[in-house]
Amino acid sequence: MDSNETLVSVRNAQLHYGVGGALQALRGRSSVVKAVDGVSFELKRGESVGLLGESGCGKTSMGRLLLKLEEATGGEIFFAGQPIVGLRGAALRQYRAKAQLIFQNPFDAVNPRFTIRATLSEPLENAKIPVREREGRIIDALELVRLPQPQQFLNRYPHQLSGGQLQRVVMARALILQPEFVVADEPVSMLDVSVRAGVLNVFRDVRDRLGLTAIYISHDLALVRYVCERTIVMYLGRIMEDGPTEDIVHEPLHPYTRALVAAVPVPHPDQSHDPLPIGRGAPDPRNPPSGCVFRDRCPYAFDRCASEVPQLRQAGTRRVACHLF
Amino acid sequence: MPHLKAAANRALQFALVLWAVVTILFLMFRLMPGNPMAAYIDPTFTVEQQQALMAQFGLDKPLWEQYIIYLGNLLQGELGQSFRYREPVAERIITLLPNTLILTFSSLIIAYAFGILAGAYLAWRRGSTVENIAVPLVLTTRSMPEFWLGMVLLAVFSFWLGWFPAGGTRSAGTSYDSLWALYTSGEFLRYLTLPALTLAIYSQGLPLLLMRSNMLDVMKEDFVTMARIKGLSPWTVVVRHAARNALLPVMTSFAIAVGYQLQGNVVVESVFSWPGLGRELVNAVSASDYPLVQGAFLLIAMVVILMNLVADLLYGFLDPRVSHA
Amino acid sequence: MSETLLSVRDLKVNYRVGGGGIDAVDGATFDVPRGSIVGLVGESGCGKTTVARALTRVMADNARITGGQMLLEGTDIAAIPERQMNALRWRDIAFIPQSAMNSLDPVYTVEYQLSEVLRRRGGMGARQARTRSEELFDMVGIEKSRLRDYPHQFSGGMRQRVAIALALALNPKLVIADEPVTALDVIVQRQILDQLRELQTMLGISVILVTHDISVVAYICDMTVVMYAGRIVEAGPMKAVLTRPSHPYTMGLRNAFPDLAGAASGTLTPIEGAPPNLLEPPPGCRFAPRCPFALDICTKVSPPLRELEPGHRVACHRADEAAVLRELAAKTETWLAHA
Amino acid sequence: MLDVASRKPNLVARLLRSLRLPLNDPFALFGLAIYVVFVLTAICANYLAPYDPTEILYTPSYDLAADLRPGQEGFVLGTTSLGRDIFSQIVYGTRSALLIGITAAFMVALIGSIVGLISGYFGGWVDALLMRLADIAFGIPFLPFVIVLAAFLKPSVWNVVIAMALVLWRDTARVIRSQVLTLRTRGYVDAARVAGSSDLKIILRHITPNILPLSFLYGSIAIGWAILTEASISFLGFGDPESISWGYMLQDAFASQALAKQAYYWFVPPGICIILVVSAGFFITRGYENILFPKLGR
Repeated sequence: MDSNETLVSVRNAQLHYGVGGALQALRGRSSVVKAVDGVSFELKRGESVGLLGESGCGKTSMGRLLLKLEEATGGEIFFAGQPIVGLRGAALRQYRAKAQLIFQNPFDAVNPRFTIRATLSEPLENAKIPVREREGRIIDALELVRLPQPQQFLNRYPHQLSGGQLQRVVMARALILQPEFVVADEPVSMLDVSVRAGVLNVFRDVRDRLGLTAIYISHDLALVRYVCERTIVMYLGRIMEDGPTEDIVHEPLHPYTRALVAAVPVPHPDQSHDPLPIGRGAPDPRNPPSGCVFRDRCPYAFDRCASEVPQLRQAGTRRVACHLF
Repeated sequence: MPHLKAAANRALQFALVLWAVVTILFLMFRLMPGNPMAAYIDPTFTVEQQQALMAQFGLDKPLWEQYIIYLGNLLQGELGQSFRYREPVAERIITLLPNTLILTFSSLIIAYAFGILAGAYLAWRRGSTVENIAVPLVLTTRSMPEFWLGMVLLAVFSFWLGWFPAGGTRSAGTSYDSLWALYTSGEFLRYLTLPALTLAIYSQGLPLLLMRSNMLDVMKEDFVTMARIKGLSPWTVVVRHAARNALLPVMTSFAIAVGYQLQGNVVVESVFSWPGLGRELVNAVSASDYPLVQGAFLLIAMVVILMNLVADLLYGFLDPRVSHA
Repeated sequence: MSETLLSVRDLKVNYRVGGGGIDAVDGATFDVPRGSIVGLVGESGCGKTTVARALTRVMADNARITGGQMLLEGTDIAAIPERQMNALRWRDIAFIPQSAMNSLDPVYTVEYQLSEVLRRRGGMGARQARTRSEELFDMVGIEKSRLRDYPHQFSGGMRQRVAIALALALNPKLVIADEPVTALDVIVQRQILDQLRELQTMLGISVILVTHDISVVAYICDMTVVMYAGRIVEAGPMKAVLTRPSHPYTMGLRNAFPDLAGAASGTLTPIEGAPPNLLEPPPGCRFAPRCPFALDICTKVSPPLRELEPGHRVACHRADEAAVLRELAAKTETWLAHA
Repeated sequence: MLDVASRKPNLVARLLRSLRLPLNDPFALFGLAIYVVFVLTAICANYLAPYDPTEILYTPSYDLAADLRPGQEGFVLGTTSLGRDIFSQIVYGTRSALLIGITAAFMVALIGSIVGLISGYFGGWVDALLMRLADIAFGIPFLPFVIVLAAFLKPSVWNVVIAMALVLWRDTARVIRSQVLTLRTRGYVDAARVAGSSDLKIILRHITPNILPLSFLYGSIAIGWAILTEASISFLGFGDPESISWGYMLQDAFASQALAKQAYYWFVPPGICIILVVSAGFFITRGYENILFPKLGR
């Protein structure tokens, strides 16, 4: 397992939703929502990347594409050299064992009618792990996520656990087959602040110990910074900036990233209150502006931004999709 | 603009469903056991009449050819001759349609007026003894065979108290030059009361329970709480905001209720010997007058399908979230 | 007129649940100075929203105010009859809900809902209400032409601006905002907070901002009231409370919040355990079971609010050792050792 | 946290609980009691009924026991104009009512649930096709359809069941489909997919248990519909002449001028029986909270 092998490679991935039925397509311009519109990036084995952006920017859709919960409508995605778009049958099941998802809402990610034991044995059944081994692996997984005395939880139902405990069960389920690649979709956003730190620490610790390659999806830059050393900033289905998290926090390049970093409030009194370098409007996925999708709110926009879509270009330690660079 | 597209879409579906029901009817009559010719020709017809009908409906041709002719005739309103009345089916059922419609709409208007008010009141008096008595009572009216209810009302108000006539739409011997004259004559109301009341008692359960359950849902909504926090009067909160929202699905259910009510008419018209489409269908089936059976059934089905379409359009029209998408 | 607009004294609110009841708010005491923004902060279930709704006297069916006073310019709005209270609603006390999506009636245009308040509660004529509505939309930065639109045609941020316009319609003295920006993205959140601040200073109104996010409190509030399990654990000027937290819970909260301006490798320290079940609240200080500095007395006697410095009050038996405890609380081991 | 029984709850308990039958509710118990009484009556009809329901009876003094009031000559509920015992007819009527009611309801709930499950879960053209079929079924007026069927098929008890199976699955299908659509977006369904479970396994283990209460509810509504429809069909004279049913009794009474004769003892009891059985279905499932049309969720 040499560490600079590229485990995940995404090339020009696209996920377009046709809004309105086929009939409407016949008659008029059927409005298409481009949830993911030409995203390309690569992940080395053991690397952790934050996928950062506001709601509707396509970060969750990108996660679902990687886990094949949605089928890409364009571009390719490779896992360990194998294309996963169109993967089926036994090959898909193998991929499933290697790539897992940690869900945002623990209360929704576990079937309320299943005991914790049943919840955790489902992946084991699918991987055809012999019955007698399952109890042991379930206990190991729960201990891995630092759930105290796991034995007492096995017969309990989800509504009898707290948010923090349930999120640990969701993590245990994702890790029980020792996957190589994990996508965490805002795993702590539903939890109280005092409980979040505990779950995040477990995630960081487990990722390092198992050498997992991870994508951490979030709208909260401060949390991403705590977990990933690299961050990709997305807006309206496209990548605006991709690079080391510390550089992005201290010296954001793309105008959108600048506004995003400046907008984050900090938990102590002395912070700047000067207005954000960004126009007011809200991004409308149904009809994004031509050329650069951010140009209608960008203080530096000039004519080229409207005519030509900016490609991701190397700029120092980062890649930026902006004509300023 | 999207609203028109949706309407066009619905109209297309309407045509499709109508075509399907017409085809089912055609197949049912052609594939019926015994002699398919009997679908249009009665042995007592004169030979010339039989030849004319044979040619007109292509009864000697292969099935699919008959089907084309059948559709062609249908579009021109040509439904064949009634065996019993020796007159075109189309004319007969058209003259009977108003009787059925006036019975359906008069009873439904009473049912919906009462149901909406009672439903709103019961929702307001949630958990009170009134509710604990009223709701089971309403359920009993939903469990009542309509014709039995008609029999009881007839036995009490007609035969025992003599307040209302026992059936029909006018006293024997009187004649009216037009339907309008009949409908507006004072006497007609006395004939209409019992059958309309029978149907109304049965069908008021739906709007009542629907309104009550919608009101209970809407009262929990944030904008109702906000209305109270704004200090608006209880009347404004309950009527202008809660009821107005709760009314939306109830109004759309009115159109569908007409479709369901048409079925109820079949038995109630028989009990009150009310000269409508329902009774005509029953008598035609008893007399094996197949062309009349086809015609009556078809007209009822068309009204039902039309009403389903009206319900869809009403839903889009009434709710601004759909009409102003 | 006195410097304080509203003073809440030992407020108690009880929810009837099954046989017994839950004291969701168990003796809350704080003041709202005139023309200032007071942040009411705490985690879910701490009672902050219950306090906010108690001030409007429009609460859940099973909730009742069971004690204490809420003095608005001398009138105790906890006790006055419903008719008198209703006269105050929206004229003196207005409310901004968390997600304006379902707090605006979906079947009426925004203009209808504005003029409904202006005419029925503000006594204005149709034309006067029209001009006032346009003026309000200008204030919150929405084009007048959008008055005719329906709520579902507005984005999250725009809907929140409509909610602010609605709240300011009758120039209230006090606006209570219940997590007004929680459901919004960080850029829109910042723009709404800036606007709220601007309008507050321009109109000189007092605002109670209910939130779970300390960073939002740090960004916009003048005063801070920290709540835990139905009680106030610390209250005072925002700068004092956030730079010199004197209650272990406030210290713990600050550790749990990631700080973008802080060092990269800063560790986040969780507060182990969970808030107490309010059906059978533990005796003494309710934070004791999770508090690394708890003494025997903490589990027996509930600490009263004591004044450390002018205006900065803390409910902790070891309040005078705050400076020492603060150093210890900054180290992760203090909390982990306790876990 | 309240502690749970450590023993793993057995299958039956879990199945019953998954139906979420509100047995603590007075109405539900009342409904269950009615069902029990009528089912028992149906089973031991031949013991309970003093006479054969179609037998023409004579009084001890050998004249036709016609139009006797309740209590006369030992006839509990009196006799019909043809001299047949009304009580025996009611007892035997229970048999045909429940027989038709339960079989029709089972068919409707089964077909409706399967169609709803498949079209809700798989979506795409399967969903479009099945829902257009449902729209067509909604376009067919049900009672008139049964009547037209009676014109061809020789009158039999099963006409109603066939007709319901062909048409009335539509309501259940639409409701189950909208429920499945919401379930499909739930996190734990995605989680099962990511855990490698096949579609079939997801449907059986995650989706079906959550729709069981709804199909049971619509099953009970269908029992009511079946009994009402059978009664109407028999009343209109298209019922099965051999089998005695409540509808037939009402038709017999109506034709014999029972209304004019104010023979309430003849036509009121069968109506009450129909009301009891049909309303029992509603009460059992407390369906009355959503006894309305399927919410017009498209």
